[in-house]
Amino acid sequence: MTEQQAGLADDILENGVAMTVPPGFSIDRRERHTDEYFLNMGPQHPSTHGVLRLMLRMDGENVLEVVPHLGYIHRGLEKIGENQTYLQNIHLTDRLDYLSSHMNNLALCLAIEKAMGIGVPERAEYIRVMVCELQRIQSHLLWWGVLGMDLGAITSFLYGFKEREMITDIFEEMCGARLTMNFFRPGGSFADVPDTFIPRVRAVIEKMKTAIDEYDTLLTNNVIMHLRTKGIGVLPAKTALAHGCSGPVLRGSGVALDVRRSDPYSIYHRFSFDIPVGTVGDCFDRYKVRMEEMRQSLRILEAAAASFPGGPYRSKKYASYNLPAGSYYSQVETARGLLGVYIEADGGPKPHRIKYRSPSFANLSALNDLAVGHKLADLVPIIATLDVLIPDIDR
Amino acid sequence: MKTNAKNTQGRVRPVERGEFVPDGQAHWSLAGYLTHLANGCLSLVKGMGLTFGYFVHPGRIVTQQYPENRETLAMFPRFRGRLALVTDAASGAPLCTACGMCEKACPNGTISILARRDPANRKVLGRYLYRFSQCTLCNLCVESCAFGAIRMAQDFELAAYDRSDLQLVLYGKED
Amino acid sequence: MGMRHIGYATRTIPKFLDPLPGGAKLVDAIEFVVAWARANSLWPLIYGTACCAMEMMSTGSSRHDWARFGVEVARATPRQADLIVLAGTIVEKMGSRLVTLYEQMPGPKYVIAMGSCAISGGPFYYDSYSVIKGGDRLIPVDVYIPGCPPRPEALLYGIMQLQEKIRTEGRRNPWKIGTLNQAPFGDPLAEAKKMWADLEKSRPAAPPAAADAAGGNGAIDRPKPKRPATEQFAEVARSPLPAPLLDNGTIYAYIIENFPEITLTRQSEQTVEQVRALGQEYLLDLTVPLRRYVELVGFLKDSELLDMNFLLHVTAVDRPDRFEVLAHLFSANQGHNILIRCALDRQQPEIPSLSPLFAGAIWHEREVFDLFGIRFSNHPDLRRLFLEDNFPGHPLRKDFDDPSRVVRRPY
Amino acid sequence: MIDTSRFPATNAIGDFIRATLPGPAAELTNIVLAVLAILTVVGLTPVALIWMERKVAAHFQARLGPMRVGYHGLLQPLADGIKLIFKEVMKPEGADTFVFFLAPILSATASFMVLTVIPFDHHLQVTDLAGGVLYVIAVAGLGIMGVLLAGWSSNNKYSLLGAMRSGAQMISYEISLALLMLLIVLLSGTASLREIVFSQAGTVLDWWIFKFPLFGLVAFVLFLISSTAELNRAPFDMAEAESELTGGFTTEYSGISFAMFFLAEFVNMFMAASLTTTFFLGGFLAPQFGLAPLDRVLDAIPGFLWFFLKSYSVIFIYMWFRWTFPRPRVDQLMNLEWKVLVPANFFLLLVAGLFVAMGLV
Repeated sequence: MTEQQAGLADDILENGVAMTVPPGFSIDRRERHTDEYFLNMGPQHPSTHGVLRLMLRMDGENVLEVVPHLGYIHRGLEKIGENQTYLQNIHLTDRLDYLSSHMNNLALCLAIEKAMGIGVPERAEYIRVMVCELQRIQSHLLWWGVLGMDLGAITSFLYGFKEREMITDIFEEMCGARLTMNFFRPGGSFADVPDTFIPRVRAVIEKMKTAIDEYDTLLTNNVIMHLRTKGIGVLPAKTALAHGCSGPVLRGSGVALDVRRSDPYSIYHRFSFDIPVGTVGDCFDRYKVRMEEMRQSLRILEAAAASFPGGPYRSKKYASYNLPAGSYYSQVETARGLLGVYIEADGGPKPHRIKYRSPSFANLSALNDLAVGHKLADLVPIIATLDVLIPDIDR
Repeated sequence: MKTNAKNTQGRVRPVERGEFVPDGQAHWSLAGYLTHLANGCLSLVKGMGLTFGYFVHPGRIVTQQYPENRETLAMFPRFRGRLALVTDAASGAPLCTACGMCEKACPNGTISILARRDPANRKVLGRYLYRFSQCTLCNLCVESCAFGAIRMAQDFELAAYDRSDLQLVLYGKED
Repeated sequence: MGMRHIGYATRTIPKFLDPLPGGAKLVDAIEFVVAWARANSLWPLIYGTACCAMEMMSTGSSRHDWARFGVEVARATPRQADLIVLAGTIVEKMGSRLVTLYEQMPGPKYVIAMGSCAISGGPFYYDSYSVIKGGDRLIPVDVYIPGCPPRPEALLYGIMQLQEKIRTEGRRNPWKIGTLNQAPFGDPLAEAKKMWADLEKSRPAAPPAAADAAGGNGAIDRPKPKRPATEQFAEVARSPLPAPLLDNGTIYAYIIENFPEITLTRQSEQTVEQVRALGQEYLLDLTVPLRRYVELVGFLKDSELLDMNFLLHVTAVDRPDRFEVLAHLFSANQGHNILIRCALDRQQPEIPSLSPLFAGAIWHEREVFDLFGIRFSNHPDLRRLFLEDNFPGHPLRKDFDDPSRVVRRPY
Repeated sequence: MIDTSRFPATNAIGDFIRATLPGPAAELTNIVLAVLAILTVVGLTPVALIWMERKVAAHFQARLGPMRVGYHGLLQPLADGIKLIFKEVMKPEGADTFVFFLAPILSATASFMVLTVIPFDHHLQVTDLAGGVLYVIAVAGLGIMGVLLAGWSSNNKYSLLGAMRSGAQMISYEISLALLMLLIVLLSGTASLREIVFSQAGTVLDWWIFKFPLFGLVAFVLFLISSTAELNRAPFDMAEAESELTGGFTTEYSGISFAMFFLAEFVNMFMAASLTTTFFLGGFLAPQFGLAPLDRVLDAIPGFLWFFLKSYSVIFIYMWFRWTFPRPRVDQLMNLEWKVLVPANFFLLLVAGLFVAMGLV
């Protein structure tokens, strides 16, 4: 909205009509006699979930082409990371995908543990799994609420946040922060969970069981919701894989890739959970996959809470974590998909190069394939069900 | 799909898509049309029932009235509100030895430990500067302190009109 | 921000009423009512860039409910907003848009800087080449709320502080808009050290008693430093994870059968046994000559056995004498991954694009082009991805330095 | 026919003025008083409705809503209003100044003109036109002009898209709204709003919602849906659709000119609710249940209180819609109108014709 003229500064004029096309589009110059126009959406726009900017080539309400513009929150995390110790880098990962901050912390910790051969006690592994699954639910709740709000059902936003606050309380009591946790350390976490942890988790499980049914009544089974999402933004499995999409986006297209299953980490291999997949690959499938994932996370939580062990919450602390020279990679399944941390270590306390392979980055790159041929209004459920987080993309 | 041999718990399950809005172009029939219409209307009525349930049950309201509940509002003991120095219970002097570990541990250059020599020529804390405006409350400083001399305080009402008010002098404030 | 921004009615009413007897009192009364209205009807702009926006949303949620303050009428268009909460980091590219948004808001308008990033750049103050070091370098900020992110209650407290400020606004207490921070940014850590050293130098050598009185840090009653007992943790052995279907040795053997010129990165021995000995947690890191790079990736993708159908990322590493482009492949079905490394000349770095094989490579390669300046031949759309087109240099190169943007961390 | 002598068309104030002042002066005074009364309604309705909307929304969403400005936030709309009046008014570069500032006035005027024919009570109606229904249809249509002009003159693509959507939507839904009004005209045999109210005299079962068995209920629901769409209200708020078009046709409006749209929106909602009340819920008539003692008590309550009670209940339903449903897409909205509502309305009209011909109602 703020820059309709963007990219059109050096207009080539032909009889007073601007013929230049903003960068990134597949056409070279405007057709003189069509009704096409360019619409700028973002970076400040309510449905772009932050500061994504889209340039749209439109014909009336129909979207002909979408060109996303990134970098409106590119903070240079990888450069900063090169100048910070591995421990300090953990706190930077909070700020990648802040709705999966525990999982981000975990991804980096896993890489450090792999490099230094640090083992993790049983209790710490349980804490990791439970905390990550809680966060998956928390993130999906926010996604659900915001999806509803984008579709005009503002009430869903508030219902989603209602239950989300319960999980936020668990985190806050556990590590003192609500969003940027910085909780995990190589070998465990910086503190043990409080005694109230398991009772609180049980309360969340109980509450969520009825709450998800409420969500179904309000949105999932609502006919308008079906009209808005069915057949919209179909992403074929082949395209999804070519773009490197992951997480619920890929699973919505019918590919059962879940890092927790295909490349297990922590102790996920001990828990039984289903992988929901879509059959069509449209917005509705992606929606249903996430709703089902919440139920599966509850299942994992229930099993973990039942067998939560005692013992130490962390293994030996080191004065400094100097990774031996080499390349290390670890990946986890965050709420948005496959997060990979690649470290190139030179033996010192700081990485030579640290690279985050963020799920939203790849998921968003498929946007043009999803949106073409739909209406402007369909962009809203498409972006919402991609569930992209711009700071995760821009890093 | 091939899976790991040891990892066969759970299964891959297609999600249900519901019936009342048919996928693709359904064959048109009046009965089918009316059924979909009726089911659709029913789904709307159910949604209205849910919200109405909340409307008529004031007990379900979860709002905490913040400025009014100041007396009862307590943060969790681990809540990271801001950095604070721990002082010796007897003398009131800070436990800090000006070793500078927290300064090094801080990822953001938030802490400045300004040491001085005491008359016995030992290094002691002269001033403890805490740039709250830059702090991410990551707890790394507290973890790094070997003397338990700093902690996270539970304050949260810290808004200021001026940027410079956020540079706190935790110790050694003069002038 | 001059008179123009305070609105026509606000400007005109005093002009007519002030000359009348008792008119000044009336103006004061009107001012009181208007200030009351403004304080209690702060419509925020929907603006949020990062983490703090989530806490802003939490503040709007049922639990904290900023509607109690009348703030819930969040507007998507700046024309109807009164308040802009700078929730999240502001980077250079967003900076100009933020100024536009601010200018599009009708006066009187208020700004709250929420969280460390918006106040000072926070965790991105040092070493970042793109973060604006504080929102108040762009637009005047009225209230600063520290925290990372601040709790919803902290935001509500900040809003209350702003209301207080608006309520006291009037002719007797003219509105003080926040100042723009135009001080050049430096390294506060080093500056504090220097200032302290100067202070110490100028301080007269005080007798012990006086030193005690001044700082309370004399030797006499100072507690002896005690190390409190901390929990000790035992070392724990790593527990094995389920092995993938293919082990690294098999993969390596299969690849060198077809590509004999491939070498293991950073390993003295190059045998299959060596790879097996490194264990399952070793990341198979292969160096390939430039001429067979695309061919190898295509081979891995199409191979029936390896089935590497998923491109994790393409990135680069800056070495003193060369660039290395890394392509990281993953098998979505079988769970193994391989890193392929290809050395490039530092002067004219250019490498063929993987975009014909993986559509996802387009953006990854644009990122590498943007941050490293490595060109990808036959790339369909090689433009910068994150930074403005006129950004000088490529920041992820080790030799990148731009004192006008970057403050180097002193330790 | 019912005995209309129970319901005199004049009220005590008007009669008093007519008795004291000479002819033309009395008429003039009465007109001025009537206009002032309507203006008061127009002025106070949005204040009440904004507060109600925010509180109702909050309670649907398990929260409290405005609490801190006055008792339970009662003064919140006042604060908003004063703030908007004292805010800077901006006009975007390239906007058509005259049209840009005309549009909100047009919008506000249209909604306020309809109120002149609404019978708030049997003696509280500015004028009772014989073709009151036609007047309502004609004048309500003017509101679209404001929206279209606002979108066109703003020099903003989002505004234009919003205005175009809104235009298409309002023109389409006007058809089903008009058909439903026609249905009531057909059933009651009159186009005067006052007469329509009288045609529902009797017990509750004589209101058109019930008197026209089952179909009346259907017609009532259809009227609610169509009027929601006509009001551009969520879930049919395509024109503003915040998540798609930021602010729709109001994107570029600020300060007082935005307040006019805001005001028009709420007055429109009240207008639609009063039409629903008049057509289906017996207007100002007190509900009668055929139980003499209870009926006498209910009847003793003044008619305009009943009218406002019924209207606000209808408004509550509008709010209920808004805070429950997601928003359909603009083409689906058109589908709903042309493929569902219009055929259904014609069907209803047909049935009503049969009922009338056979003397069943």
